[in-house]
Amino acid sequence: MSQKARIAQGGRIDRSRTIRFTFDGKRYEGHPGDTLASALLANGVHLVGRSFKYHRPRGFLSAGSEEPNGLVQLEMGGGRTDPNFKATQIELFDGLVAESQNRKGSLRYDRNAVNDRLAHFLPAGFYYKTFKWPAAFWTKVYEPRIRAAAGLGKAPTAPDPDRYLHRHVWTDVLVVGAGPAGLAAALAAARTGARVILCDEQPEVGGSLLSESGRGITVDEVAPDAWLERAKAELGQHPELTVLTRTTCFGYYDHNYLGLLEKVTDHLADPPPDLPRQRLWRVRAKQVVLATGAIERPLVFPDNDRPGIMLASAARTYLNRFGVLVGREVVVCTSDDSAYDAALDLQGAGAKVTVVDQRHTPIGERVVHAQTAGITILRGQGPVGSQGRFRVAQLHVQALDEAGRPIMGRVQALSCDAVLMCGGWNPTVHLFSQSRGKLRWDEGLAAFVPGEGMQEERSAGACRGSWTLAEALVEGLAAGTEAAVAAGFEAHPTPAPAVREPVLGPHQPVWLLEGDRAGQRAWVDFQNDVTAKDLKLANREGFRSIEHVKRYTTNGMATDQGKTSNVTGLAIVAENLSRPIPEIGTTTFRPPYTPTTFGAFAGPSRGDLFDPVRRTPMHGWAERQGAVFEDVGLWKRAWYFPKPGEDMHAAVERECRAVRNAVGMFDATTLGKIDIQGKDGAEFLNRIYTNAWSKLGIGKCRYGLMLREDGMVFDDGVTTRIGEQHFHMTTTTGGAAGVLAWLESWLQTEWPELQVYLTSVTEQWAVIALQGPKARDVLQAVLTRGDISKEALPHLSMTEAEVAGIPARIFRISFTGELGFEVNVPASYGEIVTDALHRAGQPFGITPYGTEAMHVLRAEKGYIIVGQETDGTVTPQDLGMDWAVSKQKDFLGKRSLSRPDMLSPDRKQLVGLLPVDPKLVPGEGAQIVESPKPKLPAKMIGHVTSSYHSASLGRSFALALLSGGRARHGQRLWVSHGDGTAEVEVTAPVFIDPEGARLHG
Amino acid sequence: MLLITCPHCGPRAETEFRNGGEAGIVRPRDPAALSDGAWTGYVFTRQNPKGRFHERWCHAQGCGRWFTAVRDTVTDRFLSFHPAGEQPDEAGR
Amino acid sequence: MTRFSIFSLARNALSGHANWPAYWRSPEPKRGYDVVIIGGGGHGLATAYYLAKVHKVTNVAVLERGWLGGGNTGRNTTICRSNYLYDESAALYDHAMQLWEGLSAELNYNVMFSQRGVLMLAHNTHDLQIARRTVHANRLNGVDNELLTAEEAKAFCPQLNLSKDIRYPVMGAALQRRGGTARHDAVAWGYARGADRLGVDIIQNCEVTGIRVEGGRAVGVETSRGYIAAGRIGCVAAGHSSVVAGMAGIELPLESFPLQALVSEPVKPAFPCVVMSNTIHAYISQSDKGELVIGAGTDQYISYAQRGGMQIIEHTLEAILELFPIFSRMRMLRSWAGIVDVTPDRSPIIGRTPVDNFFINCGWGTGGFKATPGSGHVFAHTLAHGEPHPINAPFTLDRFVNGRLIDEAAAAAVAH
Amino acid sequence: MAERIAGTSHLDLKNRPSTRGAQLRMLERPFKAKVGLRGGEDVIRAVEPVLGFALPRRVGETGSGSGAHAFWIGPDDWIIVYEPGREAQIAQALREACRGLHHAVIDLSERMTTICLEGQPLRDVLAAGCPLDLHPRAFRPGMVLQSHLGKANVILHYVAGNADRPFVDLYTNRSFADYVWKYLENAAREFGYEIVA
Repeated sequence: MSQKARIAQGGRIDRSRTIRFTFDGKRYEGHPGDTLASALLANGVHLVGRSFKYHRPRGFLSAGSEEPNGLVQLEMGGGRTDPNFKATQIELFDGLVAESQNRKGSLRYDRNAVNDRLAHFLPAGFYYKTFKWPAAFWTKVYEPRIRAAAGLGKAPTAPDPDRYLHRHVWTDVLVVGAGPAGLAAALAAARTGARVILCDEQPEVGGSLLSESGRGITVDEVAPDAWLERAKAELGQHPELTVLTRTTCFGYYDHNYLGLLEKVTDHLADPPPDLPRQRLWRVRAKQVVLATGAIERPLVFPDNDRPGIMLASAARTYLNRFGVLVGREVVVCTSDDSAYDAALDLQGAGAKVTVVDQRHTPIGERVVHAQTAGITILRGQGPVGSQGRFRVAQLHVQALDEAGRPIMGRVQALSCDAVLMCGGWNPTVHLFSQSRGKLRWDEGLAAFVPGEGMQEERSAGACRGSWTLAEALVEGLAAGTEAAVAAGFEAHPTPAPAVREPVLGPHQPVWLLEGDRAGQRAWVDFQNDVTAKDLKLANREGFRSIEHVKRYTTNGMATDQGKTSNVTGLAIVAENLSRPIPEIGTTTFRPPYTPTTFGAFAGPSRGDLFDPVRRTPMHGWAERQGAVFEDVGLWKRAWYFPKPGEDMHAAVERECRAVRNAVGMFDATTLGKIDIQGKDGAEFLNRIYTNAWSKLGIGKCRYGLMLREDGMVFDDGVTTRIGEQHFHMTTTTGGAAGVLAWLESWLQTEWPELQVYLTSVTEQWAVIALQGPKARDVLQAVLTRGDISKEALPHLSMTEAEVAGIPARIFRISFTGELGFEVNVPASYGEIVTDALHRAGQPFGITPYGTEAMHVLRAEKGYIIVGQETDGTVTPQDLGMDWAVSKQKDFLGKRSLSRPDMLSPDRKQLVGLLPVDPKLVPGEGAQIVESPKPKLPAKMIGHVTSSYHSASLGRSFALALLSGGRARHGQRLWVSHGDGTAEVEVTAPVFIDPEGARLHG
Repeated sequence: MLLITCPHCGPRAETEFRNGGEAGIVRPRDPAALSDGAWTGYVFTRQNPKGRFHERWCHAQGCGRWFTAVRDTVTDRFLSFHPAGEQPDEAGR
Repeated sequence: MTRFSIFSLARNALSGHANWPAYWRSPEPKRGYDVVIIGGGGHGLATAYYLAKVHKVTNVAVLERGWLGGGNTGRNTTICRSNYLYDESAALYDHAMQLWEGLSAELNYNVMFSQRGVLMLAHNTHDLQIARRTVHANRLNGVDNELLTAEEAKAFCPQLNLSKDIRYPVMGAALQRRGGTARHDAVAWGYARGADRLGVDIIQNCEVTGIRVEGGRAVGVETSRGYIAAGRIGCVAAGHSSVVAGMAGIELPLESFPLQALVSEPVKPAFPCVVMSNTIHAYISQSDKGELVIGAGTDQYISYAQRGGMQIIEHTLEAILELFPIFSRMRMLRSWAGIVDVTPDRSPIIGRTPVDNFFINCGWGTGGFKATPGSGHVFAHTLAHGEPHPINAPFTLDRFVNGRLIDEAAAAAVAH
Repeated sequence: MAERIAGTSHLDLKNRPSTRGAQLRMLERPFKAKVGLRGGEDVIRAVEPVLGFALPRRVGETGSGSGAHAFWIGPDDWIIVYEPGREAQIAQALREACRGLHHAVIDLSERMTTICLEGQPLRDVLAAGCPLDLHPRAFRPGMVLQSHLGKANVILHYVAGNADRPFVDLYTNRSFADYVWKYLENAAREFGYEIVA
């Protein structure tokens, strides 16, 4: 029959229902409430994995998130594949499919197991010592082989079909861990009326109580189970108490900010599509109670890694929680009383149990119980070896001296099918450590416990080394109450529970048991195959800091992050170097506590929600005109408007020609706009622009350059005086937000005396640029109020008018060198006015043009684009824009312009380039050199910033930044092109209408 | 993620704020009168202290006000917050 | 001094590896040294190694506050490349690249330098201009770098998401085939072992608490293990450079920010190269062990605590998944932070200071690891001669005064 | 055909799938009148008679009266919201009241749009991307707070209702309406939502 290791009754599984699952292609049965691990063990499957390096056969070490061995690949199809899942954490569901990992061939006959035979040649860090010769072989031969052997599961190769969400929440008290301490804390806090969140990684609350047989324990006169039911019932009665199960607190960040991962649908056979797979909670807690329990320590003895050798607490969990008896002939090896619970429970379930106690005179009450129950106890003895290929069959034990060293001589072989280890317990201090808390080594407990805290948190129960249930409940109650009070609530008087439980005897750790046989290996880190010998080697080779040892041996760096290996490793190193444990150092724990899904961190920020997609009000209109769009910052901008059969080049030529010969229309909405009001507006502009503003008349516009204090151009635009105390500033599209922030910082922190208010109005206005000799005719045709005649509205002036019945601000501005207007209308009317202008423009051959044509047109005229002609290293002089730089007044960045290097004649200056071959268009970014075939490394004297074919020039042309460029006009130089160079002539950076006749037309 | 107390809006998530670096760097009255070195000191040189630090924050996605905070750069604990115009005292309070 | 090789490995296997010597001695500090190097990271150890090896200056001490390589050397994402825009940078980083290429042999220690190729993505026309400008500059500087179309990029890195409907579609890329990764710890250990062999004293757990300056000259360092006289002092303290320089009364144009990184659980080979995207701020590679190694951004505030905010990790993984949606179900195993010292022009400062005999090598920001061998090599020259090597001559502290910056940040970071 | 364009026009909300009778209801009200006001104590004194109610002085506060709401944006910064169509007239009245004082009055009606949310799940939906404390104890009827939803700046106005059936108006810049709307839909999927258009 299947599930042969399942006992008749008991446990928290639902025997009334049977569910089927598949492991390595073989079908098995289990019950709701099982984990994959418990179900496999119920079916007598102990061999479940292979270790990372030596590919040793491995079984489950634990029943929880500390599991190093029982890792599987979950294969649910449709992109749902998950490597390295701990079978101990996978809730069983119908149709679950899992595969074992890191094997070549079958799990039983893994061809890579040969590594185990070669183990002698593969000590810690062996790869640093070899594979160096011949050099090329590393990348080509050795490394690929090492990589193929390394890694565990397989990464997904298809996109993830699931969704992930985030949730921000503020709480008065966050309680991490829903064991007895956590439950007591959460209830105590909730009773005060505080907002409380209680989270636990398990599917139900209860923690250690879920694995408790209850033998000899009562809480307030009832069995632990009954107490748990009571507590659960009360949880439901507090409206401000949120219980999050299947939720791991993985990170404790600064200022009491914690990250929780809730597994919403991972346990479901077919998840509802509207639910996220996982939810990442970002919790800001006034107070935190850590009730994270403790993790049992394995014993480090030769061949301690065979399937069937597991933690005593795990065996107890499998029995009491899942109704699985992990062995019928069981040896319990311990240096601590707690393992006697396992011994008693398993014996009670029908197993033949022998206890091997490293302690010579264990005195705890449980020991007495075991004795009375007739369990054989071998005192002062310890395990020194084991036998059994795919499952342990024999355990070798030997007498120990007072210091815990094996006394050479007779080795006794105990036959068995399971070995339960207990090397004491490690408080789960990970989150406390993440919170910046300092850990303290407690010699009495032989464990690291929370020392000085750094944030608003407190620990309760086993996670601070309080092992008994009584302590857990009392400390939990106190911690919950204190936390709520600290959060500003009034304590709710609750009497401490009365607990009866067996008295604990002292724990005496034996960190390392070594037999006398040479070549024996005792595992410390099971998954990464780090043995006590490796630690010795590291120490011998001069690695003394625990961080060095970790990195050299990889101890504690496996997917369990050393939950079962860090402290034992530390202790063994301390013994090797005969120094006290604290001197060797502790490991600082960092997030996450357990591996956390990338997708959960990214949350909804995928595709359209990765970054906002900003569209102008004319976007739809442009789409209907067949526009192709480009990304500019967050904006989508019309790039060009291809007609059927046109490529980009053809479209752009047509658009440019239209602007030069007739009229074009362009969506300039994305330009930043800042409204400036207050009596000191002009003075403010004087300080932030390089030129002077005081004398600018009302209704007049002026171009301005902004510099950072280092003298480099960082934005430009046209600003208009709308009223005596009212200006309208425009900035670059990409610069908009940055410029406003920059201006505000100067106003608020440096010049608070200036009476100026700034408001972003970028999105208040839709802006349509009409450019070309026919621009006025078109605009006139739809002008319903106002005067745009040459006289009334000369170049660089503004008027309030009405276009197609819509109130508009019309600016006479040109970024093309042609007669130009920029029509600003309330944003939502952008499409209506665009449409009106487009229709009115038909007789004039109006042509919508995009950013590419705009770039060509302005370049022909020698107008710069910040970010294209400039790159944060360019001054106004470099651009030949001294005309825009005031000699009289000070302005931001001015002083930097007189630093020696700013004056040097070899600075890169803006020039024009005319390729000798008029069809050849140099690449933007091409470098300029002084010879056609320069010797490498070549002297580069500049680079091409803009480069196009010009319809109106009938040839290619470019703008460039060229060292000493203004003195080089007329020179022949070469630009890098393809694999060679192309010859160009240096010219002034203006190619059409230098005297500006068209502009003022 | 830091918890920052805006003097006007109270405690808010760091993601609502923009950091402005070292506080109290006053722009020279007459830059033209400064040596290149002195000007460089103003533009580029920073205390970058290990310990108490006066820094500027802007509640960019809130009230938009710039203010000064005193923070220990080792513990990242804030010692105090000050609206523009109010100077922290020697003790950083 | 045992040479490392397959043979010594085999020989020692027979003796159960009981006879390997220590990588380095742990000497007590002497009363004085010709050169004292502050900082036992990769750069400091490399400096010591080349001082002894190239310049025969062996009376050298490396003082490390904690454990060797415990700073940014052990906390970075191990990317090596030299495709920098400006001549000065390209020269410096390619100098390093050339040393990387022979480093394992040079040190008789496998630093696992793996030239898997570094792919830098372009997501818009502006990116493409920068990519072309850089590639052309690199070519003319004799540094390998090539422009790829999006399709060519995908051919080189099949995991790349070329879908047109992602937020910022990939439009092209620059590929430096010589770029790749190395094993960061091994670099520190290899240089330390090499330097120790040449007589350099490597002194761990020795914190510098003061710099003794007499008449404008640095003469020694106060440490947690007593005063140590020094002919010359080289400060290679990365994130703590401002603090150490401050002890000599020097203020620097530096700010120290937390920089985070993370790794996934190990998986079988799933990613062939290094991919970087400046526009959406992501870089990723896969380690020999099988972990995806992912670099995150800096926090916005200066800090000396080696930790950072969770939102930084979130933003990084958003970007990674935008480029590689197949990694959505991978899981973060470990995250950590280092402290990076950033200059206004994002280029390092290597050379003299206003205090005689006190030299600095700092300001490497987020990109120091790749330069380790070159940085050590030129700084060793600087310390040996009291004059910069031609390659680090442009990287002076003065450049912030005269304005001759090497603004690697500017090229990539401007608005459009 | 050319028409007046709202932040979500391109999403065609009328024909966008949603669940009739779902607990959460969403709609866009693009054209409310919104006027920005900047100024000090003197300005406050000058405009309050015009408004007919007191301007809020502290974070979270609103002032209301005669169909208008004034939001506290900053220490010297308010946005005043009316039903559509009155922007020009209000702006004019405020400007007159402030004549001679250091102030700014600016029409922001077109810059910002309003997404109206109604129903019990809206706190959880907003909490998917907004770092504010939205618990009923912290975010109460009549309050207005600024923050961000994912990567978009938002102003949240708790118009009315109770914990079981709150009404919240979300204000954001028009070009971010697309992002905010999709963000809300994605977060609301597990609760179900009805688009009212």
